[in-house]
Amino acid sequence: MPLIIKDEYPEKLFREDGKRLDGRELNELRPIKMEVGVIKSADGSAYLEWGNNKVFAAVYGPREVHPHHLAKPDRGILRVFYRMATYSVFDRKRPAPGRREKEISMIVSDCLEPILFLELYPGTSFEIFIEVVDADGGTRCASTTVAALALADAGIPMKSLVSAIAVGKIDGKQVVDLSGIEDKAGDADLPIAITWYNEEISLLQFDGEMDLDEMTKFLDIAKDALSKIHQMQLVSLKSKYITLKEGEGEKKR
Amino acid sequence: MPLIIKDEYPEKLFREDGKRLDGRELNELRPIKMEVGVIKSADGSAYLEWGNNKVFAAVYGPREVHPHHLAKPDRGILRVFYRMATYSVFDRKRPAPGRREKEISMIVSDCLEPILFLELYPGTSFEIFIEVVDADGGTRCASTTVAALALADAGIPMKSLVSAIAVGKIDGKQVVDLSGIEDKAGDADLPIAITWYNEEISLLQFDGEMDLDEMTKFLDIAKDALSKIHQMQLVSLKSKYITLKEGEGEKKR
Amino acid sequence: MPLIIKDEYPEKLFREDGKRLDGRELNELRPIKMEVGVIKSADGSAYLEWGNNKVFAAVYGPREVHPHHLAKPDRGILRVFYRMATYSVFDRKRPAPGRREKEISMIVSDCLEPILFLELYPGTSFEIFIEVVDADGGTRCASTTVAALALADAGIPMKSLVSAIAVGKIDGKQVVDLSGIEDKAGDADLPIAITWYNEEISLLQFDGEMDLDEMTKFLDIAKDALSKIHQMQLVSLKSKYITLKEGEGEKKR
Amino acid sequence: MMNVKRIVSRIEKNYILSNLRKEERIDGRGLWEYRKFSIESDTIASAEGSADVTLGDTRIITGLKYDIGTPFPDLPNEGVCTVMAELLPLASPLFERGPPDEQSIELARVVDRGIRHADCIQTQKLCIKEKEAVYILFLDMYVINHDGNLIDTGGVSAITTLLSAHLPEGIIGDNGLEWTGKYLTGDDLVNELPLVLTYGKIDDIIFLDPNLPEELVCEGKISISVTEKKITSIQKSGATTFSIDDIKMLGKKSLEISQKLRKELNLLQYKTSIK
Amino acid sequence: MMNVKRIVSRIEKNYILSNLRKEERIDGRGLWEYRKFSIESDTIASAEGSADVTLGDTRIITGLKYDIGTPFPDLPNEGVCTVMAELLPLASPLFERGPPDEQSIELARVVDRGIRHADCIQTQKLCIKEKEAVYILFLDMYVINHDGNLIDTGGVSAITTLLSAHLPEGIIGDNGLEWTGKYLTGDDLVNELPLVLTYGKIDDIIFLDPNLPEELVCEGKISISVTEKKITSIQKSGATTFSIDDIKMLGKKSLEISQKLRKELNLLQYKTSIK
Amino acid sequence: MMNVKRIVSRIEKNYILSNLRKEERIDGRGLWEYRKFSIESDTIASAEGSADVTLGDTRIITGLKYDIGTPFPDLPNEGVCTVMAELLPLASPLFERGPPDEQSIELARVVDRGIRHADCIQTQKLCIKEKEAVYILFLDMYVINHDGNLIDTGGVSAITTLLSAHLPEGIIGDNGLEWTGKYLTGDDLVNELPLVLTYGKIDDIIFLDPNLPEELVCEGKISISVTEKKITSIQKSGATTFSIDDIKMLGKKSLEISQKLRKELNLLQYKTSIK
Repeated sequence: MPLIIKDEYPEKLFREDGKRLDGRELNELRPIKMEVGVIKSADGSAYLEWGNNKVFAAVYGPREVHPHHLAKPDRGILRVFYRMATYSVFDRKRPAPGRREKEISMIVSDCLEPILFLELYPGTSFEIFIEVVDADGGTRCASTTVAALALADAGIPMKSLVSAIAVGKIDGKQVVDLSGIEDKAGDADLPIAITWYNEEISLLQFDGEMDLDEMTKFLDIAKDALSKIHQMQLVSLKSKYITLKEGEGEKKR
Repeated sequence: MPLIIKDEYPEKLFREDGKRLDGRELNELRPIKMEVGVIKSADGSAYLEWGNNKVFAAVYGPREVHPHHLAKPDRGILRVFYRMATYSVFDRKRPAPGRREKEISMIVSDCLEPILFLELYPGTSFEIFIEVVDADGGTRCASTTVAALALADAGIPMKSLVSAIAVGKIDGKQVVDLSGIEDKAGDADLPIAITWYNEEISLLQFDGEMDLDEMTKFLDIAKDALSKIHQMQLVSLKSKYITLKEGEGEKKR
Repeated sequence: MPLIIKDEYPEKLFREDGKRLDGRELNELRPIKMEVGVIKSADGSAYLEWGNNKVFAAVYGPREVHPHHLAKPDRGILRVFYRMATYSVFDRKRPAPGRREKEISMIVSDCLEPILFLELYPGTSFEIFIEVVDADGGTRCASTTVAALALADAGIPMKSLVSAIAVGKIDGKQVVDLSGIEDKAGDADLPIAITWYNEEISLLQFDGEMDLDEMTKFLDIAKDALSKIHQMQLVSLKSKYITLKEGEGEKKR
Repeated sequence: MMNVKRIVSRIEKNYILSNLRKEERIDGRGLWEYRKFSIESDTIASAEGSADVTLGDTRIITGLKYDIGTPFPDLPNEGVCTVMAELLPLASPLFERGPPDEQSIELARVVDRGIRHADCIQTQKLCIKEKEAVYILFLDMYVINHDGNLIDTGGVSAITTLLSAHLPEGIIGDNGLEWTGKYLTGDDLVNELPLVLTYGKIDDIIFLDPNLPEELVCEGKISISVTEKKITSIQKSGATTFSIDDIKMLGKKSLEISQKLRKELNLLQYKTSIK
Repeated sequence: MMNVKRIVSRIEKNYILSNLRKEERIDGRGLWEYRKFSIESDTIASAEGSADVTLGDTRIITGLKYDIGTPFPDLPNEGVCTVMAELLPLASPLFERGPPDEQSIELARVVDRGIRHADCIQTQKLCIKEKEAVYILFLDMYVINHDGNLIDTGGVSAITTLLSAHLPEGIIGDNGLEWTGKYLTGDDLVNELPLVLTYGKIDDIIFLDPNLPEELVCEGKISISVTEKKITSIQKSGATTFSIDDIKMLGKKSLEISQKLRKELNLLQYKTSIK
Repeated sequence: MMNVKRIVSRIEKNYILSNLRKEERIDGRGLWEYRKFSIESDTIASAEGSADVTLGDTRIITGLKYDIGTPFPDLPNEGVCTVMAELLPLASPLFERGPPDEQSIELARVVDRGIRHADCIQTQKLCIKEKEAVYILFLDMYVINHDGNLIDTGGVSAITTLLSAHLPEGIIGDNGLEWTGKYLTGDDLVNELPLVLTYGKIDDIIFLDPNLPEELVCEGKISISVTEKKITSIQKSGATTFSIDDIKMLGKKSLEISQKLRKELNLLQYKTSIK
């Protein structure tokens, strides 16, 4: 029913002044805020605001595997549980986890696993819980980015961070960091993540239409944007430690 | 659909002669019938008719815990499964157990556990199954009362019996033992149980509106009614044993 | 919705020339095609076309039992999982297995178990998966028949094959091998299976109306038809081996 | 108390079997003899019909509820009746919690088919307005005590519940559904009184109405539903086989025994006739 | 980091208890003292109302969503509000994945009853057209951090969310539902501001607002919802008993403490009044 | 018979890998070579379109069913097509019973996106009456035999099923939905013929169409859907990474290989054109 009032997509996704509807340039990111250590009982945690997205991530592990038969004798396992709050989207989501949530959980897991040394933790599991409490396009990228922070906060050895972003095409133009409306009304969507230890791609999806030249350009603009995200991740991890140095044991919220 | 014909609540819950719609005085109980040992295969069982409520309870235990991980090394566990038959209420209940049934199961369990010596039964479980085949207000109290009888019938050591009743307010007056219609159309509902070994309250819920004086009066009239229920429980346990003496091994139905 | 166009049953189930709607005589079978060894990864498998029915069966076992608590210390267990593809019936079936599928699974299992020597396989299980990809009446009989072939293909010791067929009554006349339309619009339906080692009945159901004489006649015409099915099963098993001899290791599809 | 979950020993099986060979049962009955039925009807105030039936120590309480729905397109003037069964874990350590298992599906299905194919319910009486509104009946059986032969107990329980029915009578008026204040009763609805008879088989011995110890050692069972003169439904279950002659014999037996039982039970006494 | 899943030792229990006997808490509070509440409202852009509430380190984020449906026949001009709670495994190793467990059902139920029986929501304002269309509200609570006393945190979170509500206003026009472009807000909807107060009991000591270590050794709890002058809901939980005098004392305490808390929180500041 | 559930040994992985390094496959293929496709269409009488497709020994049978529903408000004149996949435990000891797991969700999603974003289906042809009635298509894939690369097999199977479609044509007349007796066919519905190509990666070697033994030792995969000239969908899966140059190379390869495959398969021959 709510569909009736909101899901009227604008005819154009650019304003008269050539900027995007939210005032951004083609290659401009939405405002981002990162914070680590927000969930007291977790082994590591982080919080990310990215435009209107609000996402929590918590890491538990290495710990015993439940159920036991999932354990692997020669390595640890990584399990990611991506969930959206019922109220995080326009039409209330049903409370039980849906297919989409399971699919994104798998994608995020595939994207984080390369940065871990799971072979050092035989028989155990790492569990990452991700809760999207407000969603506005790009939640899989936001989730990947915040989960990497939570892993780092947990002090788990990592080859590097991983950063993710969605680039795409709206009204025929290539842009970075699609907003929710740009994602729905746009022409193409390419979420991508880079693991910094080898500068390779660990998440890649695409829906839309592109030729080979367009693909090359997408990969170029994504890489620029991902470098910015990576810097922010590094700063947020550092500033937390700074904070901790200033007032040992205190945690911000 | 059935709602259309039945759920027209009366405007008044008292008759012209000052009695309640079913002819009772303010502090009068509905007719009650108790019987123990009604389910042959159970370790203990009882049946209760309380007004139009008809409730069976069966106890199994101490026995092995399924699933095993629920077992506790230092004590037994009590599990209560309260269920209503689909036809026990005006609108057919869906067959799968609902939230309400899980909630009442927990309440009844909390209310029975204090009378047991669970520390004597490490690693085992007691399971109490309660089936409401006809419901007319106060099923959680009836269930508590009949479950206590079933435990006694099983010969399980108990500190005392427990008895339960719902008092409430209808058309502004405090009454004992709310019927179904009084529960739905009334102003307040206070189910309460007393464990007789310490004369304390082991179940207490309230919904409605009361000031402190009203609360005091509710507790007073509840205690009187609970004494009557307790007497009936004791008699029903005794008369079963008597029956058993007269015709050893025979069980009445 | 599709109901509207198709589920108009014909008024008569016989043509003017006395033949059935699909041109068959009273005791004539629909066209049947059997093939064994169609599923490479299974321990044994078979495929059956019977009229418009198309059914696959695969056998796995003897193998470890999951979950473990179902295992029996003194014998193997047989588990049959009968499923229908969503598109195998006129109105799309819901993907999750329904009650009907569970019921037929049990019936087929009961019917196959007598031909096996389960006492020789303590602690293990045989699992038979049956998938109906196209259904047109008599799927439980087709499933039994094809499952017996898959068991034989797996090289599992058997007392004999088992064959099944549905006989019934349409427009007052007894016929063999009911088609889908005859099953729905007919007067009576009697699926039956015979285990050939003792020539006894291992599956028997009936819905309709019959007196004792009619029952006798049903059993007689069923037995004739079942002999034909049995011959076809034997030939199909043999011809597979012949094929194998001609081109060792090759599998037909 | 008997621990029914024990693995039934070979010794016990042989004891039951050797008795059967002498045409004797462990509870003293003959091979073709029922335990005692006792029936109470209309015991559940919240239901629109109900029955509390025991056969020996097996006890099933069944209730009838209804809803109003639109009829199936191909049967525009017929109501619908669905049958459900729950084997309560309250009743027996053999029954487990959780969604309906194979045994409860079988109980519901065999009882349902016994009713359905005997034209027991006059489904056209359940039509309120053609193509628009019909009664949907829910006949729900709960097993309260389990001492074997749930199916025959359930069958009597279902018929008695239908006989005791009292559904508020609806009509479609100008403002949609209205209630007349009268009732549709078992008197209106029930056409035929089918009975279902269940036989156990151990080795080559067949016998009526297996009690629980017998059921636990049975290799197979067969349930046969009959009206006064016809067989209307058959269900064989269990991993055993029956000879063709056995089947013919059981068809004949079922018609004979049911005629006697029908008289004894006199089910029509449970008909509700309030209007 | 505290491993909350450890079995709480007898020593620890005794430590907590001996402090309580001296009317002291392990975090320095008195027996009848709350930890600090902090509240942010309308933080979720996708929700039609929301609140982010912490009590000590316990944190719950609640959001409001709606749908349009037909009213219940017996309440033809009243909307409906349902409350759900999820104890996210993100928040605590004590919470497991899967369908709602007893603890989350209890949280939702006690908060729901606290609202419902205090006439907190003017449900008639949720009616768009009598008998035809009403708002169905979903008040969904997610536990983000768990340090004890979810219920009182949830209670404040639910009220704040309702106060911050902004539902698009609908009317039934000639072409069905239309949106006026205005909003129904917390200003229109909220009538009363009930608070729920939860007490723990260890041995014979009772105290307000148990934190997580206290909750883990508690034998029982009691939650009391109150408006300015009345008790509107009670829920006792846990396998313990309370004396009748305890109950009377807690009723009195609840009215006193809530009056003070109500002033401190000043919840009306979170009212949305855009129209 | 190969026991696919064994833990793939390091030796075996090295064997497969050392072959790949020599640009050889264990089944004799080159790195960029498909196994043989074979296709039968319209094999399921009960379905409104179907295909039985094998790639090597991998076999998927897909069927099309439909329902009539109301369109989404924002797409009032477009029908809908949903894709489902079941990895039958019949097909492989690697597949387990139960609700769809991650692998079947992935199969359905990648095939779905391959169709959806290539404008394969003319969804406006699925409109019966604007805002009122549209076809809802169900494209359900069942894996009958599993020898690796379900996705590419599923992709061809889905397109072939759509080409073979024959939906009864409906119109909204005065009495609601009526059937004209004619059919909507693949000829009407299918616009584009997207193909999906899946590559495996072991160490730093990438290759087309992994068979099952290869899949079991793969560290990751990437699926690329293409129309004649464009890339329309990409899905990377598995815990590995690809260099940016790899991605560019695979985009190019996919367009080249698919052009050849498209000619060989000649899918238009499976178009149903009955009217």
